[in-house]
Amino acid sequence: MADIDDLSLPPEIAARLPGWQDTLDNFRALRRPGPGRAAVPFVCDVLRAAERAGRPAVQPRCGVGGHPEMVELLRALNEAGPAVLSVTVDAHTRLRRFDVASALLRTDPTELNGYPLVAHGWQRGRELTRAVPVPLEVRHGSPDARGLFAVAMAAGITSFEGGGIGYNLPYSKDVPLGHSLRAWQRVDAVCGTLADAGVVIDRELFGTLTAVLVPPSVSLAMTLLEGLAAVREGVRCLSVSYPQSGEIHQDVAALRAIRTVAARYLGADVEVYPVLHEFMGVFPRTPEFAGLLILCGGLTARLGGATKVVSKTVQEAYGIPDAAANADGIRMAALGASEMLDFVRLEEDRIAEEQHWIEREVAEIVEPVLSSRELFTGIEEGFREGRLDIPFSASVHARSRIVPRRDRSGAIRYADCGGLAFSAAVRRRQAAALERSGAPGRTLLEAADTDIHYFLQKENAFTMARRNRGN
Amino acid sequence: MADIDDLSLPPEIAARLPGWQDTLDNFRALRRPGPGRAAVPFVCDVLRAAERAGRPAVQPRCGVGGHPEMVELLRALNEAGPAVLSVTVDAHTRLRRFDVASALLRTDPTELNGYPLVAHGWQRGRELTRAVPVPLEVRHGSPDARGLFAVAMAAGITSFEGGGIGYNLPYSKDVPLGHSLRAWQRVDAVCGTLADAGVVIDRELFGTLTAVLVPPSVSLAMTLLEGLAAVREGVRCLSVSYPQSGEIHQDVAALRAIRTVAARYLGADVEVYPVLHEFMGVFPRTPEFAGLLILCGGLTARLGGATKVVSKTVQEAYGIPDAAANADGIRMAALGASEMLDFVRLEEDRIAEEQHWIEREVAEIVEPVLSSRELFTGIEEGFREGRLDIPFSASVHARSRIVPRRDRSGAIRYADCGGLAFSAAVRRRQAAALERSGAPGRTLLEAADTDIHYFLQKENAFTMARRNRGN
Amino acid sequence: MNASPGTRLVILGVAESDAHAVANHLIGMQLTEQGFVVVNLGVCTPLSEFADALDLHPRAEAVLIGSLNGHAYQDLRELPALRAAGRLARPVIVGGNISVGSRKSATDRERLLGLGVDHVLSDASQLVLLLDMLRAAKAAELQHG
Amino acid sequence: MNASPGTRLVILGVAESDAHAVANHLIGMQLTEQGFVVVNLGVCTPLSEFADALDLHPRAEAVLIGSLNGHAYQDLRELPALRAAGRLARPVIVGGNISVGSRKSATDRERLLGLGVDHVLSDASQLVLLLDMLRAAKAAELQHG
Ligand code: B12
Ligand code: B12
Repeated sequence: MADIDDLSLPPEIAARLPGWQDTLDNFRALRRPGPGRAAVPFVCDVLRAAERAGRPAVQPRCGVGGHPEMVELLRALNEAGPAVLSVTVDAHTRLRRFDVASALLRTDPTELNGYPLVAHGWQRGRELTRAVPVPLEVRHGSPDARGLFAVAMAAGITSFEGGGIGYNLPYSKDVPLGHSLRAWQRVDAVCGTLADAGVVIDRELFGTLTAVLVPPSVSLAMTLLEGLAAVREGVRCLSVSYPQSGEIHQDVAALRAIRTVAARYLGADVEVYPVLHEFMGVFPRTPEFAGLLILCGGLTARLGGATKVVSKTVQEAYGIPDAAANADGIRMAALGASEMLDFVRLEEDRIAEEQHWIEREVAEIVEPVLSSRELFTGIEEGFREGRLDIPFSASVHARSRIVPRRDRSGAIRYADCGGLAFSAAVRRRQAAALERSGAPGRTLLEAADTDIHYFLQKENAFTMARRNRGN
Repeated sequence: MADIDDLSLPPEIAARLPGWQDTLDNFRALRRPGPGRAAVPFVCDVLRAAERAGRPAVQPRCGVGGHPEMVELLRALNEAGPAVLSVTVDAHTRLRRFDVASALLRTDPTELNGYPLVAHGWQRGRELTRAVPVPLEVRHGSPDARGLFAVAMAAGITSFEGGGIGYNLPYSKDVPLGHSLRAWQRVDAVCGTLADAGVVIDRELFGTLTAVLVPPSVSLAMTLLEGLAAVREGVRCLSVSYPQSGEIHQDVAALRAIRTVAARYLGADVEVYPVLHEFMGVFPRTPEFAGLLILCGGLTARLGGATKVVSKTVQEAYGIPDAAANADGIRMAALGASEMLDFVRLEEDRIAEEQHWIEREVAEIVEPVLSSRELFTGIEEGFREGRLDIPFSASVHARSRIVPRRDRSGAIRYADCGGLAFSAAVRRRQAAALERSGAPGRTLLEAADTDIHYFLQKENAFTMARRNRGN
Repeated sequence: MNASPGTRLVILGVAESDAHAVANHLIGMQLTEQGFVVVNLGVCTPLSEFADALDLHPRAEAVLIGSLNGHAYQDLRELPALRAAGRLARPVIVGGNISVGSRKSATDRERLLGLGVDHVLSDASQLVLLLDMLRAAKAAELQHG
Repeated sequence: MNASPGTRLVILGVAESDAHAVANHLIGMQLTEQGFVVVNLGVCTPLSEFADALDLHPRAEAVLIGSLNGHAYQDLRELPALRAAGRLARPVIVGGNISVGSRKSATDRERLLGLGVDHVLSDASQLVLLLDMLRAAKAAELQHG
């Protein structure tokens, strides 16, 4: 049975951790009411409840450098009624530059773009888990998060985001996939041990990847591979995230496909919860337009049957949001998922068709990998040869030969499938969708730019038309 | 041919008006570009354009006491891209207390809840019509608006709201219907004359009535009777407004029914444009919830095929909005009607059924009146005997024996049809809708209170559930 | 409206320039349900008509005036003059939305009290409680004074 | 990357703690399209690696550093030391979102200039214009100075 020792932590982290039994006791104590505080459910409890209720749980991203400021932020956001709160970690900690994070913490914590959990240490982490009656998730972006994970577990945090692909390729330049996959294998194995001890940790997989123009089948394929790796180590609760493209039929289809794909490949021993990450690309700048996108995110999540939705804010385009804007975002996403919009119906045929093709594409991407002798080497080889790929990779370990485009409806398509081993049928459909969209003569760069700034452009068009009395 | 003289104006108003030819010339000059300004279309031009475009024109309510402040307000709101702007008139002017309005204007214009157009005079009115490139409408609530109308025409304002029923019963205590109907007859007759001279004035009928829990068929029946009176006098452009109930299927059905009913009863010589007044009842208090209602108003207007939507603001619950909130409201309503929500489909069967019954109810209300020897006496007798009625009348000249209730879906039904001569079939359907809603044991007062505060209660429930982690 | 002398009576109405009728309907129903006799003058009622009604119904415990449209101060301006003439000699209770604009200040309320308005309520639900307190205070006054 | 001596060359990359790759991809493509040779160091590039790249490509006109995650100041802190050691002796142009938070202040920019950053751009579309101006200024300097 894997435990913290199997994480092979650097001694300076390992030495400061509490004992394993203490970590287990702390998890259990949290779930019971404590002196002056209510019981805090585990994230998986919250997900099960949301699933039963048929309305997505809402969670914001949030993290500031200072500890008292972080406690205050969590308390302020709690007023908006999130089901889960985040501990969003700063970029230095993500890259294991713990010393830089510590130094900034001493000089000017406001210089940090997140909460440096390792620098603060697990004792402060426990203060966070007791500051609010909702459970926490660590959101980061570390290709190798073993140290962060150990501190998070010691703190009593019951959900941990990431995976060997999704927290490597978008988040670092040159960490070999073999390294990140194996680092996450250890994390998953410890989650397996915890689950056996009755402490089910929710593991969220970051299907958002590089966030910008990610074709749904790329997202689903990557989280599926990570999910297989996690389940194999004993993970029992998986949240599979997918980034809102903004074309609602495509998004609803993708969210629904998460369930069918999971049922087909991941087996019955794991709970799988689809999660919508509200639009992760270039965000509109006006409060009205941004607000509408946030609201539509909540709606999309509910119609797609997502168990959770991670909300955005009207300050997204500008920088890390203040507490008030973040609280507004929680409420707007929740309103979008509320009964207020229960009247909305969609074209179900269109969704069904879309879902069919997403599932087929995912199968065509992952099945060659699954038939390789070993999962990790299959993944490594896949990326090396381009049969696995993501657009706009930050890492040199993906080729980024895929070229995504939006079609006329706004749905994300493959303008170039790169090395993905797609069938002729899939390729034909993709080409047809873009052909109909007909924006000829544009250079690839112009096209990419337009599609990346899709909502910004819609926003500008809306504003200009109104200025010119077009309404 | 009726002209200003036929309005039998009090001499102090009549003496100050420009000549008839000058009024006509001014209208014509406005439509052409002038020194340092673009051409200003007539409201009917804007409505035709919106109709062609298939997206509702957006118009805010707006009016402040002072003249420079009013010019500034129009300019500020113009930035948000309305298709029409309002001159919302203060309560004293509505009730022809022109002296009180003038006195307040001298001492403290901010004490006025609207723009006292008569006190300011037509010369300043011409400054308003030239301050912005969008046409203006006078929105008021005067049972007898002849003086206000004369000043508005002299100012070059191309849309004038009101009618003998809708601007009497909700707006005054004891003006006989015979008086208001005949005062509006004069107004309509002058509009007929203007139309013959090529100056088509849009006449908007205030189907909103007392705004709170108005059953659609009551609204449509009243505007239909007013519409008949107007067409008879030569009015060529009618905007028929209907107040959003908030139950979208009912609202869409009502807006669509405006067209069928108009086609059936008003003949082909008049252009009829359905207008949605965004929710006119007790407004929610939080910006998110209020914003959603405003957005849904835009959506409802588009789905119902409204030509125009009059927007609300997130400050509605608190008082007359500031310019910023009002501009936000314009944009939110426009966004709700924009392509961003083109994906929304509704249950069309439900709408069709609803529309069928609204049309039938309207027929049952108006046909006895239409078969009476004379329209106005028919209307007067109808109200006297309760065969015509509105809920919560401000005037003693309607009985308010109708008792409206919301059914479980939120749609407005008749809990008591009062003296309306409804068929057994209509009564059965109304009763059945409320029976299914089943809220037994409540007193009428409690029930009314709950239904009046429908969105406030939804908002409270939403907020509380989120506080208690229900999401 | 000619109820037995034991029943309580109030005069209710909406201020002179104001046509908002819904709260008036509801408050009238509510007080009637609670056993009051309500002389409801309805919307757009000048202050002098409230005074006339009180002359007709001197038994009235209080005069209740709604004002929603923001014009409360202007519409109640005659109060000092009427009071000086010995009229409206009852607690005047004003309720609603008492000034123009979406941001309210404490001075809105003070101005009304300055005119001689006895109580300003924002919510009708406190009305019966207030009437009961006023009656109790009056009873005590009669006993001791 | 060994282009003919006439072609223009720039060094491009993203600051040390920053993984935002999209603008980096796009700017790389854009400059290439415009005829530049782009030595693209990609995301998460320590300042010392920019200096190493310049040593390898002394022909480079400028060093372009993106920073989106708010950590620009911390990530560029070594600039004075490197410059003191005679390295990175080219215009350093920083672009992106240069401080943490949704309200920006002018001091964010000044702090970077204080470190020795030569230009701060918020938008990559001005980049080629700036490079052209820098080249023209340099040519003028060589002629007259
Ligand atoms: C419905 C409505 C209308 C309807 C009224 C129909 C009718 N005849 O009744 C229509 C559309 C006709 C209308 C017209 C106007 N309205 Co209007 N209306 C409203 C609205 C939406 C709801 C009012 C309502 O019926 N509420 C339901 C009842 C039950 O609640 P209530 O009135 O608030 O009453 C509660 C309390 O105020 C208090 N209360 C009320 N009266 C009394 C009396 C006493 C004695 C006591 C103790 C307590 C009390 O207790 C009640 C229960 O708790 C409100 C905004 C809102 N709240 O959302 C605007 C609002 C009141 N209207 C407003 C205005 C200005 C007008 C107009 C002057 C038009 C204009 N310039 O915009 C005209 C009125 C012309 C005139 N002569 O007065 C403003 C007032 C602005 C301000 N004070 O700054 C408001 C706030 C809207 C806004 N934000 O601009 N209106
Ligand atoms: C997509 C995205 C991501 C993706 C990035 C995927 C990838 N690897 O590329 C993911 C989801 C992984 C991500 C992660 C993070 N992100 Co991010 N992300 C965005 C987002 C939504 C769009 C960025 C983008 O791709 N834009 C498209 C490109 C084309 O535009 P651009 O980057 O703005 O570049 C333009 C200009 O800035 C300029 N420019 C950019 N680089 C350069 C370079 C030069 C030399 C010049 C001259 C000009 C220039 O020109 C470009 C074209 O005009 C923005 C918010 C937004 N704008 O809507 C947040 C945003 C940039 N991210 C932010 C943050 C903080 C992070 C994280 C640290 C997580 C966190 N704590 O929230 C991590 C990064 C970890 C790390 N190690 O850095 C913040 C920055 C906050 C601040 N400055 O206050 C933003 C603003 C979001 C927010 N409101 O909080 N992010």
